Amino acid sequence: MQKAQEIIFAGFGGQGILSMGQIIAYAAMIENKEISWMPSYGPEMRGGTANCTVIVSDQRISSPILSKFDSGVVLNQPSLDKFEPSIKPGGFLLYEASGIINPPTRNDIEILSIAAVEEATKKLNKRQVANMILVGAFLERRPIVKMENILKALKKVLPERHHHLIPLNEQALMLGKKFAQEAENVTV
Amino acid sequence: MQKAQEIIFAGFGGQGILSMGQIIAYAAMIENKEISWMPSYGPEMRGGTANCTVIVSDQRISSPILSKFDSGVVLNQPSLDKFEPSIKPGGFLLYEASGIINPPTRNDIEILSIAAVEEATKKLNKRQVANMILVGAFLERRPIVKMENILKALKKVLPERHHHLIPLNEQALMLGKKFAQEAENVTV
Amino acid sequence: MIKGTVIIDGVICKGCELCIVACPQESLGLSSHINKAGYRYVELIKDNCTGCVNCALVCPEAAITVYRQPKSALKKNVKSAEVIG
Amino acid sequence: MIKGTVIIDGVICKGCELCIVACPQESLGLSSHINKAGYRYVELIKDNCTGCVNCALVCPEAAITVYRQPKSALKKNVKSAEVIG
Amino acid sequence: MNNTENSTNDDVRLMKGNEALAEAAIRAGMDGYFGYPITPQSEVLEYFANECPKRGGVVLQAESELAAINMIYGAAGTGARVMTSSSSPGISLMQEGLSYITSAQLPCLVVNVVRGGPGLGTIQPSQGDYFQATKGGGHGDYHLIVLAPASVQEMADFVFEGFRLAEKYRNPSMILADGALGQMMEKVVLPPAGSLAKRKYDWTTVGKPATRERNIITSLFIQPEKMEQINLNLQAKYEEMKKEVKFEEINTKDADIILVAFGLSARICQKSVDLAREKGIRLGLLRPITLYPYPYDRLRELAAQVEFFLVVEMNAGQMVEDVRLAVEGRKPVYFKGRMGGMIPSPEDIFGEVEAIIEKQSISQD
Amino acid sequence: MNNTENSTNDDVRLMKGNEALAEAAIRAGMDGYFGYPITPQSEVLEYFANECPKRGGVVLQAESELAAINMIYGAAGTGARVMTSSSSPGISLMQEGLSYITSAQLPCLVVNVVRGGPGLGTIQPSQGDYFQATKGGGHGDYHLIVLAPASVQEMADFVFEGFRLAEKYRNPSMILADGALGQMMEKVVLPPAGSLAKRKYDWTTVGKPATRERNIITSLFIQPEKMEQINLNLQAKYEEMKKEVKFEEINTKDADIILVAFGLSARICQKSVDLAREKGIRLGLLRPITLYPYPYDRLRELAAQVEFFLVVEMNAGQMVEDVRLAVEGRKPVYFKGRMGGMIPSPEDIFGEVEAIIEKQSISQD
Amino acid sequence: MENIQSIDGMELIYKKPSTLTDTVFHYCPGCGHSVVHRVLMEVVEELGIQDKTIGVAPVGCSVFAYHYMDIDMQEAAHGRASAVATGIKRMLPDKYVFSYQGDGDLAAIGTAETIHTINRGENLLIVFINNAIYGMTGGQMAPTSLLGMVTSTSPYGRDKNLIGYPLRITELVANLPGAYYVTRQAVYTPNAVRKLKKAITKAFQYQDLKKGTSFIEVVSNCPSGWKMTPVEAIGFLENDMFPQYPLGDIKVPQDKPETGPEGKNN
Amino acid sequence: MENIQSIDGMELIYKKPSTLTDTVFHYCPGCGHSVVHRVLMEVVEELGIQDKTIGVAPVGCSVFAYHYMDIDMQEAAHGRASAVATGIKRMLPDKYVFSYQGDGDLAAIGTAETIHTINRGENLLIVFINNAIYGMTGGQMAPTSLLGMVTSTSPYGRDKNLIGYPLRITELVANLPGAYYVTRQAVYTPNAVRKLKKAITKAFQYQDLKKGTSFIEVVSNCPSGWKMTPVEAIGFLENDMFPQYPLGDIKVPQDKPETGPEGKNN
Ligand SMILES: Cc1ncc(C[n+]2csc(CCOP(=O)(O)OP(=O)(O)O)c2C)c(N)n1
Ligand SMILES: Cc1ncc(C[n+]2csc(CCOP(=O)(O)OP(=O)(O)O)c2C)c(N)n1
Ligand code: SF4
Ligand code: SF4
Ligand code: SF4
Ligand code: SF4
Ligand code: SF4
Ligand code: SF4
Ligand SMILES: [Mg+2]
Ligand SMILES: [Mg+2]
Repeated sequence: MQKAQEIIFAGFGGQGILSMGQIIAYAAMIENKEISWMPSYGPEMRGGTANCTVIVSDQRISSPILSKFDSGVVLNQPSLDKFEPSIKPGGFLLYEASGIINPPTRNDIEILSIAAVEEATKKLNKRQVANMILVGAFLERRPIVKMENILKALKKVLPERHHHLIPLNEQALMLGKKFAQEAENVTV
Repeated sequence: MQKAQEIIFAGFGGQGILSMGQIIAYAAMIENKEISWMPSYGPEMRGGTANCTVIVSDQRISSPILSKFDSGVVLNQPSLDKFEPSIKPGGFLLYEASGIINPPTRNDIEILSIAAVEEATKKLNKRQVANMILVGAFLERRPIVKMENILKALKKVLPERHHHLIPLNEQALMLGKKFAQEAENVTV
Repeated sequence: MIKGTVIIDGVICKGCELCIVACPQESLGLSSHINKAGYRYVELIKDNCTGCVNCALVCPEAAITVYRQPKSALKKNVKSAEVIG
Repeated sequence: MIKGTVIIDGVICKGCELCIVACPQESLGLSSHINKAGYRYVELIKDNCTGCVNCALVCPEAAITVYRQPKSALKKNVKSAEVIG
Repeated sequence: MNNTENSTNDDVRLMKGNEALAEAAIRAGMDGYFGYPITPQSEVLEYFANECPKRGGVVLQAESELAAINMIYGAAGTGARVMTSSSSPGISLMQEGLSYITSAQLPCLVVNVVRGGPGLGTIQPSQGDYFQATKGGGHGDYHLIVLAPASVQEMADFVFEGFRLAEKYRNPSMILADGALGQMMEKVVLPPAGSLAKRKYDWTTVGKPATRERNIITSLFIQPEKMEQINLNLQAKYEEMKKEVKFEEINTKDADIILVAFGLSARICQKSVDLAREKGIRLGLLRPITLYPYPYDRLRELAAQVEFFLVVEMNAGQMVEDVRLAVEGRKPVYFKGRMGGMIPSPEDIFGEVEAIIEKQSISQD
Repeated sequence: MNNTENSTNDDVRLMKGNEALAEAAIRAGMDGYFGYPITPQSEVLEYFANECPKRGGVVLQAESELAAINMIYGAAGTGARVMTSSSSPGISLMQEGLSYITSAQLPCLVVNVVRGGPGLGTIQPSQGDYFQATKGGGHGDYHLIVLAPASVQEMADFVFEGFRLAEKYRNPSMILADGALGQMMEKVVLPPAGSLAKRKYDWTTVGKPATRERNIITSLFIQPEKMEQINLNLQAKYEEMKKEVKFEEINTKDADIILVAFGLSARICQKSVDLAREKGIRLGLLRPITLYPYPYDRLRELAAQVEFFLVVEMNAGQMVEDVRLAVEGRKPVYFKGRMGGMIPSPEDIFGEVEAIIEKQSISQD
Repeated sequence: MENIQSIDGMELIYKKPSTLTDTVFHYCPGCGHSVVHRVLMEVVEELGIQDKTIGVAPVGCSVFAYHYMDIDMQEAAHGRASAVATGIKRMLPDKYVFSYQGDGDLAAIGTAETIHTINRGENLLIVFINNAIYGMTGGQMAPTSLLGMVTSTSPYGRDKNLIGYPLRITELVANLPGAYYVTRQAVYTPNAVRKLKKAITKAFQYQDLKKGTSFIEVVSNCPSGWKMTPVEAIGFLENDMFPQYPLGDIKVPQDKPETGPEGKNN
Repeated sequence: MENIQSIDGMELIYKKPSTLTDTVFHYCPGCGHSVVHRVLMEVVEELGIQDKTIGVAPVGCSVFAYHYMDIDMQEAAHGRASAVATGIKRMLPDKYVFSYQGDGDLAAIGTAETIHTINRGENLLIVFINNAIYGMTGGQMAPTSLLGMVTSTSPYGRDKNLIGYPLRITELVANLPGAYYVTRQAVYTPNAVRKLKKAITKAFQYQDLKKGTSFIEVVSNCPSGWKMTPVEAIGFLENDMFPQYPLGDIKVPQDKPETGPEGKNN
């Protein structure tokens, strides 16, 4: 593992972008890592897009706002268009397939595509956990925190009234993990 | 005449304090002297007192606000109490007698008392011109500007609608002048 | 008629004459003297005050204190209030 | 009945469905596709539009243009409006 | 704008600083004044209320200083020549508006007839708002052009200069006076009416004809890259403005010691210079006239020549920081201040000079 | 104030800076919060709106920032521990109120989560309000105690420190943060509730018992002599406060070059120091934690040691003036700034250091 | 000053309340401000709430109210008295809080604070001194100045075409549900003063019962601002002010506050 | 985008006005703002006054109104739009000026400016978008928020005991003589939109006749702020908003403005 892992999560509001980042940050906190989570904020949200930057590091973190990332998890076309160029060479780009018309074109980064919304809807009957499928897949490829800590984090980040959904989220994480193990990288 | 003459005029609002100063300042301006006129301002007025400082000089004037004066023209007891100590030794203090219960006590300054209100009421039938009697008397003792210029100044300082009162003011000035010529200084 | 009187603090009176206007008995009048602050102050000029308090109520300087015969008591003469100051 | 039609700009439509609710003819419906901005957009789904303009009036995106047979003209068929984008 | 013959035949007057300022504004072709009463500058609004109905120009008493500065924003956005005035607490209420106006690059004139603070304080003269005026009391990186008159004459003259600079740079100008300058009467030779030409602008919101794109007055640039560019433009403008720096020197040529003071303090220092010269002490005075831009360069030059500087202000020490920034330790910079509406006397200041000399054991031969 | 077990068992959290600040305030025994929404700090009000009804403390959404700061005035005058928060334009609206509060000597805490200005600007993080915070954006001679956090942890800690200093000196404290610090989540160890004792005051307006004279909260002293005395008292207090100066030094011991930066900029500079050290350049960082009082003395000391200073700010150059005032020309002071919501990168800063070294031809061996 | 308790068998029946200090008022002769001060302090004395009352006076002629009222007081920034009072009351909900504001203060620069304090139904008393002018700053036009009224900033008379009609803010705020008791009084006659005292007493009682905002306008005498004698000012009040600002209750409680503390917080 | 003039013999009878730019609105789906923008611009187009109209939009969701309305515009500080509009109108009395303000802007921070602009009878149009919430900053309580309404700053529902009742500022300002025409409209149905257009048309005509202030409230849809779908928002309007904010004219002209320019400046 690198000293620091800098990740951008991006998509539409309502896709659970911010909580993906928070869960990973929380898990890293449990592991006593240095973390920072920084959302996009303000009227950008009106346009319907949301993103957050998560930095997990062994050292004190300087800027929480970055222009280049080690990896990206993107859930819609505008975010893909915006952030594909910001992934550092050798980095990792994970994207949700269903909203993407023009797939990424870079060949100097690792790229993985998952139809997470479809999977979530079909296999788990809950569209909303697509983000957790992506988290599971992401951690398989970039194991910056332990899965057990992600499960602990879920309890902290989900509001009490959603705790009955934790098993479902767990399933989604596993589904994503499995998918990432089995899937080929997208070749461009 | 001294290089600069620094005068304080003080009394109740409504006694024409500010215009006494203005008329002398205006006359000095006509004579191409440097002048400054500085009123007391703000809620002090609520209490009913008013004062203004006039400086007439051959040189550029620095501060328009002073704590010591060459001469003072005071029209009521509170002003006398306040300003008697501020007259420089050798200076001149002129006061209106009718409002004064405790007359000045200094003996290192020239002191002149005029019952200007009484004079104005009795001889000129207009209480309001008492201030001009005092101006006349003042200039007799401290001829810092020419009387003819005071008359010119009157035209400028009095609002148009009061111009018919100019002859009366003129009379008052002369009355004061005469009084000062004839009067003894107050000895204390 | 009930007998009353007033004590007027001539030092702080500003001669606004509001008490004079307010007095139903026309008991008050301006002094011909002025006080230290430069105002002609008010005095009780008649001996017919009923202690109705009107003058004191409108006085902006809270300069008037009012006294009145207890309703039970007999009428008797009082000297007119002095001006203090 | 007067014949009308609408052209809906599917690129800017945000799928709010306000036009659908406003249409007295129930002529409009959501597409099963999403546009670039991520919204399911609205299409004319029936051929019974009367050109009443209701949909256009409530559309927050000003995405709807309305056409109508001139009152004088004869009724004739028009093809349903295309979605642009 | 119509000037009555009365006023044109009547250019030399004995006037209060506040009145001279207002009269000058009318002569400068002011289109509109929006203001709110506050001592010691209410005469400005009152003068306009008297004169504008006769001589043209809009005058509006706003419901507050906050409203006034935003009326100025709107009016300045039409390209009109507009101004407001107030005193310290009222100027504090305008800080958000001033930040907006500067960011939206609207020319206008703001007058602060300073009184003693902080808080409600006193209505007596003060120079306690120097920091607010020159460093920016509102949020973000911006500067007002700041002019500091020292006489009733300059109260009038700087209205013209204030408008001129504001319009040249599309940046608000401030006249930083004080209660004494506002209230005192002096002789003033009023500038002739009509002598300040109006500019043609292409950015104003006056109704969009078919022949041009719409104009927008805004200070909102949500993309930080864009907002940074706006800031870079502003900074470039401030750099450009440096050439407008103005100051007055009195007896500095041979000076061993220099007083630095602005506005009323400078008047008083002038007398201290006289006192010193009488005693054979080579004292001089540098009076910054523009407080922003500030005469750093000249002060730096003078640092080579003098033994020390004494900065005199009617505050707790504000401009003294700019003097220190200029001098950068080359020579000692001392400070003498009075506060809360108090005014130093020429004797006090000279006394301070003598005390420092003594302390430094400088021989003045 | 009641703390639920929940919160006391839950001292280590992943929180936004704004939330950590609010949680810390509750733990610090805040009696009242008065505020108005504005990005990027609305979470503060929102957090209180959620928590105070359960845990005690008054929370009131005011009709404006102007109302909020004056509610603070009133509430602080009762001796209550009160605070408000806003972001740049809203803080500009509070300038009159802050001048009053300081003059009336009322303790309270004001938080500015700065965004890019001037004007409406952008909501992205900035440090463009340094001058306003440290020199006094309102009228008159006054200062806020200014604390500059650089992490979510400090967003929480400085609430305690802010209240403590405010109450010790009867002077408002300001936490000068920025949009990033407010919005970002980090790990925070929350200070325990109840650890900040309340003072007994004798000057508060709470109803006058027969046993004492009435208390008056005012900033009005119409006599300039009196107002000058008030100012002298304030100045004496500021002198006294100097002992509260706080800063952090990183790798300064052997440093040839020192970066000076506060808040978010300082975090970034820390990485630049690492980059430099990797390349064998002895770069250090001085981070002022109190921006007022300012660590002039330490900087002056360091001037003897280093080759030059590079000041890094997210503005057009504001704190750099204080560094120059400290260094007084002994060593060059350079500046690197980003504006309008832009954030410098560690590489940029290090690049700047290298460029200056090159220019200066300093040999780093 | 100590009052003599009886003279010639006559009893002391009216004296300045002990809750006023001995400081001489700085107001102009015939000014209404000090009458209102006195009445306020009489009520505070009679209700025995001197130790529970906090007053707020902003800048205006009455900025020095704290020189006269012997209670804890705060001086507020221009226009912000009701916000300051809100801050106090929210911290001390069981104390009596009042603000004392001029028309420039309350109805011009402080309009937003006035409306919102009342709209929130802050449980306090607002005393509104309407003299249709800015007294302290030397007689400028207020939002309440009458049409045609000559002031230093309306030298040709207030012109409705330029600046609109006099603002009847009292009627305006009476529309707000948070306003519990709204009345307009004066101090130009003894009876007017008696009525004002009743109104103020009620207002403090309502505050005790946590009823919301009481708002008492006093159409006050300002001889200096109006450039007339105190006696002429009475005529001006009767002939000019009251037609625009008619005296009397504008909003009276709909419930029965006397029956007990069934305030809105219950 | 160019519109086809006819299709299959059917004529173009409704299109987006040319006074709107081609920029895609940034508003949330189902937001009322852009409908009001469009209607305003339709009226400007139809009256042929694009070259004489200046708009003012303060911060709020509609801060970028100038991206959409193809007229000269000014962006104003929060709450100050009507002061800014006053500044413009006083300089350009013969141009058409309107402000376009949210409820946070107009009825909270800008209350003083709102009241005084109208009290002066400034001859301009104020368009007041009441969505009972602070949209732009993420859904905080506004003075107009309904009782019990859950917002990010009233998480337990708006409580009248803590913050008072929803402020009906439109009814309030209708009491001011300077208000010439005051009406409350909506954009939730085609007919509501038609009525709004009539109201805006009238307002501009009154402005032409120099009648004083026109004030048009639009009770607007804010699905995001209300956390519901656009279609649910219609239900919320009907069931919750309109009972508190009933639609219709609140003050209509008393004279006959149609008979000619006998405006108040004559
Ligand atoms: C921010 C600010 N603006 C203006 C002033 C000046 N000022 C002091 S009192 C006042 C108005 C006084 O009028 P009013 O409130 O009606 O009280 P009055 O003196 O008539 O009793 C003004 C404008 C100030 N102190 N602060
Ligand atoms: C002085 C100031 N305070 C606060 C803000 C933050 N702010 C921006 S818009 C807004 C309120 C938006 O609500 P509203 O006016 O109702 O408009 P909407 O977004 O609901 O259309 C606030 C509080 C600001 N920009 N400036
Ligand atoms: S108490 Fe009544 S009768 Fe006696 S003086 Fe006063 S007003 Fe007149
Ligand atoms: S009312 Fe009071 S102040 Fe006025 S004249 Fe009578 S006693 Fe004097
Ligand atoms: S024009 Fe009328 S009928 Fe046609 S789609 Fe629109 S609403 Fe329906
Ligand atoms: S109203 Fe407009 S935006 Fe909404 S669904 Fe219909 S066409 Fe799309
Ligand atoms: S100006 Fe008017 S309100 Fe002020 S003290 Fe004088 S009379 Fe009273
Ligand atoms: S938050 Fe509400 S008002 Fe703002 S854009 Fe979204 S729907 Fe419209
Ligand atoms: Mg008044
Ligand atoms: Mg809203």
